[in-house]
Amino acid sequence: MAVDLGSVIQIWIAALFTIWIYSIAFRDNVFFKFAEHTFVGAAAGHSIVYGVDNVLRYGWDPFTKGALFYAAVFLLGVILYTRYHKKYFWVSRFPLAVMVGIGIGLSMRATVTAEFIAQIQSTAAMKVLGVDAWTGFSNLLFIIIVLTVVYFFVFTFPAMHAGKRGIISKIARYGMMAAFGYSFANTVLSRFNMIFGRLDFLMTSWLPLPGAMVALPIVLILLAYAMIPAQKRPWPKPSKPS
Amino acid sequence: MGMLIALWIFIIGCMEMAKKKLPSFRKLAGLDALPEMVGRAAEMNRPVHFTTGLGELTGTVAPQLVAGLAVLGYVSELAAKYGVKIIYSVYQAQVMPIATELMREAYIRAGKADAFDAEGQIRYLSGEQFAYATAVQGIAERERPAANIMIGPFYAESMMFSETFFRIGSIQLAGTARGYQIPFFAVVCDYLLIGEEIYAAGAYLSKDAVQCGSIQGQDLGKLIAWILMFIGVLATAAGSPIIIDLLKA
Amino acid sequence: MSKKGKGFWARLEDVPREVLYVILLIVFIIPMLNPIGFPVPISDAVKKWYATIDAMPAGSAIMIDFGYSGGGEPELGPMAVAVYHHIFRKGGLKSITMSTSIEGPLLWDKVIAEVKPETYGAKYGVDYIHIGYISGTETAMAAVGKDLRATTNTDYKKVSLDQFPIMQGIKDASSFKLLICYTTGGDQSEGWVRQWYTPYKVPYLCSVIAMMVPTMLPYQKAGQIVSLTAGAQAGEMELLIKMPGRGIKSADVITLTHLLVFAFVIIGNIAYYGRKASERAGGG
Amino acid sequence: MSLLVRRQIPILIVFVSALLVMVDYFLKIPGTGPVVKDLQNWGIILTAFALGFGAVNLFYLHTRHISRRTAGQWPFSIWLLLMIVVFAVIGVATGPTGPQYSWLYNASYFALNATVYSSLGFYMTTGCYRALRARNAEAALLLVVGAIALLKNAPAVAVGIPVIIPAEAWLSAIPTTSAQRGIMIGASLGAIALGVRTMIGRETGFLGRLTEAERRGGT
Repeated sequence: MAVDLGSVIQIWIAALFTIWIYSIAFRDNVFFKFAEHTFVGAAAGHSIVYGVDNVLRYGWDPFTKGALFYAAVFLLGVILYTRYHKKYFWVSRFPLAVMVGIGIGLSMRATVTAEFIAQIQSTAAMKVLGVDAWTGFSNLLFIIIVLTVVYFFVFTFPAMHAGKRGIISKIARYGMMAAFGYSFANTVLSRFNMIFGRLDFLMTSWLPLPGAMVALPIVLILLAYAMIPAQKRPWPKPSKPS
Repeated sequence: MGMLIALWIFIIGCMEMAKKKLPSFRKLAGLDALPEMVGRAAEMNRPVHFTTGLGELTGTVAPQLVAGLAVLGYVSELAAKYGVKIIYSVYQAQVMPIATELMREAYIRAGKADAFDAEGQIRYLSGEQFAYATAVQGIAERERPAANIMIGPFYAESMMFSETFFRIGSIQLAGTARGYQIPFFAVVCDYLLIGEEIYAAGAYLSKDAVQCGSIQGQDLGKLIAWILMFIGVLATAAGSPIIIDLLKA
Repeated sequence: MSKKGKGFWARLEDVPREVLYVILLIVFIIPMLNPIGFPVPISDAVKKWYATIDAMPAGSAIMIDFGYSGGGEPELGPMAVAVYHHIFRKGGLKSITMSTSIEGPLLWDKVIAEVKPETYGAKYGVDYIHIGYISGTETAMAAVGKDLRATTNTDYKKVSLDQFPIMQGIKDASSFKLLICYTTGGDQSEGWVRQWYTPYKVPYLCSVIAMMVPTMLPYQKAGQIVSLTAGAQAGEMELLIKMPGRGIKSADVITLTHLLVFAFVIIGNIAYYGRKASERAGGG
Repeated sequence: MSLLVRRQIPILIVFVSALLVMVDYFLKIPGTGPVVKDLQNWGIILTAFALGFGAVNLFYLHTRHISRRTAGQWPFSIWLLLMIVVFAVIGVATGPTGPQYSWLYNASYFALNATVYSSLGFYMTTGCYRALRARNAEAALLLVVGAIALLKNAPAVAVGIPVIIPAEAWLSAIPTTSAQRGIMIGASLGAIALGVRTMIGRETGFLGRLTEAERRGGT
């Protein structure tokens, strides 16, 4: 397989980072810390790059094409950063207020329709009669769980949960536990797929490269050494409280 | 839109009413467990660990953070009373001053003002998710808290925390309104505050009129939803789409 | 029970995690070295997704959101590749891509490199295009839905959209006959329901990482999503389009590792009850 | 005066912009359309500006580590800041889709991000082994549902034991969807209430730190 040098280096770096990050599952160590700091720095750098790009695309472009009032939004954008100033941090509240206002407006207008009314409608439309027995039972159970869960989250009318009525919350909890069990299993699937993705990368992209098979045991031995508590290893001596 | 206006009126109305008289709350099982958890830590002579997850006070998850802080105040008072050390792991620098005040007041209320050691008890663990996560795991391994309480907006670190504290044998109470993370808490933790229960817990413990009233307003909204669904199902069974049509308008 | 037996259950319960991790890694690696070729059943959600795209009339425009981050690539990448194969093979469809995730454009490049649209005769700017990452998540969706050209005038490489025939007649959400979103974030998957389905009723196909599926189910049940799939079902899509790829390759691994975890759950519980029983026997 | 400018006006801005966005949606009043369109674009641009916050916070935190020579941390802090600079410079210079930048991205950030999130799979495995216990009826139910879903997610098992497929479909369609819907209805009210509180200035978290005057005024 002919791969250019740039790709080879890229694969090596990515492979080392992959192994180093996985080491945290066993024990904290200096290689993990290095990879972690690279990750955080890269993420922040990445967001700057796209921040600049977006400001240029969505702000600068229309501005240079004549939408001069976009100058105002640049000003607002810049004063966002006054939040780091000891005295004038309150100035940043104006642009923040615009962002928060738009965000809230968008979320409220749609939440009430998509997550409140549409869900009530869809529940109300469920048929218990006039369908086969199994569907009827399933739908009935569905309705019971929705109703009990909504009931469960009523907090301020304690009488609704007193005495025998406690059974309603009990049913709700059973319903939710079933849902959580299902979610948990699906998360296992997601995470395992991700692990597969990384291992597949190591095995099909990295290991076939010349030298990788030799490097692998060395990397692992170094990692294992780094996991030994600093007090117990001969070198380097602990200069720092862990 | 009518629905939105109706909800608006309920929420504001209840907030106004709550200023005069706080609504009463139903029992929250997780909160009742707190004295027992802190008591167990006292018996074992080990600390209690508390953390409120990620997020900023300026973001949409701020109410979750506030709820976590309300519980922190309550647990600190319990810990002060029982003479247990409570460690609070902080992700947000902006929360530090608030938490310090909150815990100091709790210690004063318990009559143990001298026992409070802000530097040693409130640990700022960087504003980076995984650095914070590893540091919390480090605290778990080294100081072996007898109890671990996590309330607030949690993200991917939820599983790391609950698993690590489970391994060292801590008794755990966890709650978050971030739906994706509740299952991990449900699987591992001993006590669970599900979703909005944390808001109720926060409002209930802080006795803040705005929060309590807002929750009562939401409760009225839930009752409306409940009644609409109930009647709707009956109507559908009887062959009438009245509720469904009503909601289309 | 004897003292030794008690110790056994307790020890079984407390197997060091390193042991569990090593077993897990071994079970991952063995089928990767020796593929077994387990069968894969195709679920209804994937069939419905396939049928929805298949039924699109020629000339329809599709909005595709590459809204996932690198972490979701192993799941959603193969799904996006398989769906693109389907779209390009069917032909006559205009797929316009945007990203609500900051990594979207780079991940899209990866996917396109894998799909190789040119093998289907599809051309950039004629049959498909990427109009870039747009910040603001729900704000971005709402803005593009309201007026695409007022939001952005260039593609992801800053080339003016006027030069691309594909953009002719594309104004706002109503210009699209279908919406597809691949994402790792709830803000995206739910945001599209709120900002595009609810106001404009654009049929919505959504593929998320498996852990998000339960939270999204109510939307599908209420008809707000036509078909909801997990990226992990990419293998099924590959079978439907008869182009086995990365998705199907993981099927063996996923099967075996899941069986392992299932076994872990069983063993853990046996150990738990074993310990309890022996404690009771010892104590009473 | 100062409270008015520093506090009331931002709250008023929130109220007005939120109201505009909502009114435009529900009542198609002529004239609001273009205004809201620009407003939404402004939102996008401001979010783009805000993308730099993370980096600024990190600079703040890590320069402190460096100047204080925090043990075991400061060399990493230097490296972290270097990474920010390298990414930002190359990315801005070549553009976010330029070949050099995408090389850098694929070598580091992409690999790291994917690996960090996948590493949670390890914690889940031990969680399954140690914590997923049938301790009581609720936990047992969670376990049984979880186990069925686990088996269904193993494709070959589902082929071998076909009954798993309808069983899992039922579990997903009935108990999971219904419980999630109940939670969703409650949570949507929470989001609306948060909106109401913010719009009328009762939820002022977004204001950030308080000014001296506000602190004295007792908010």
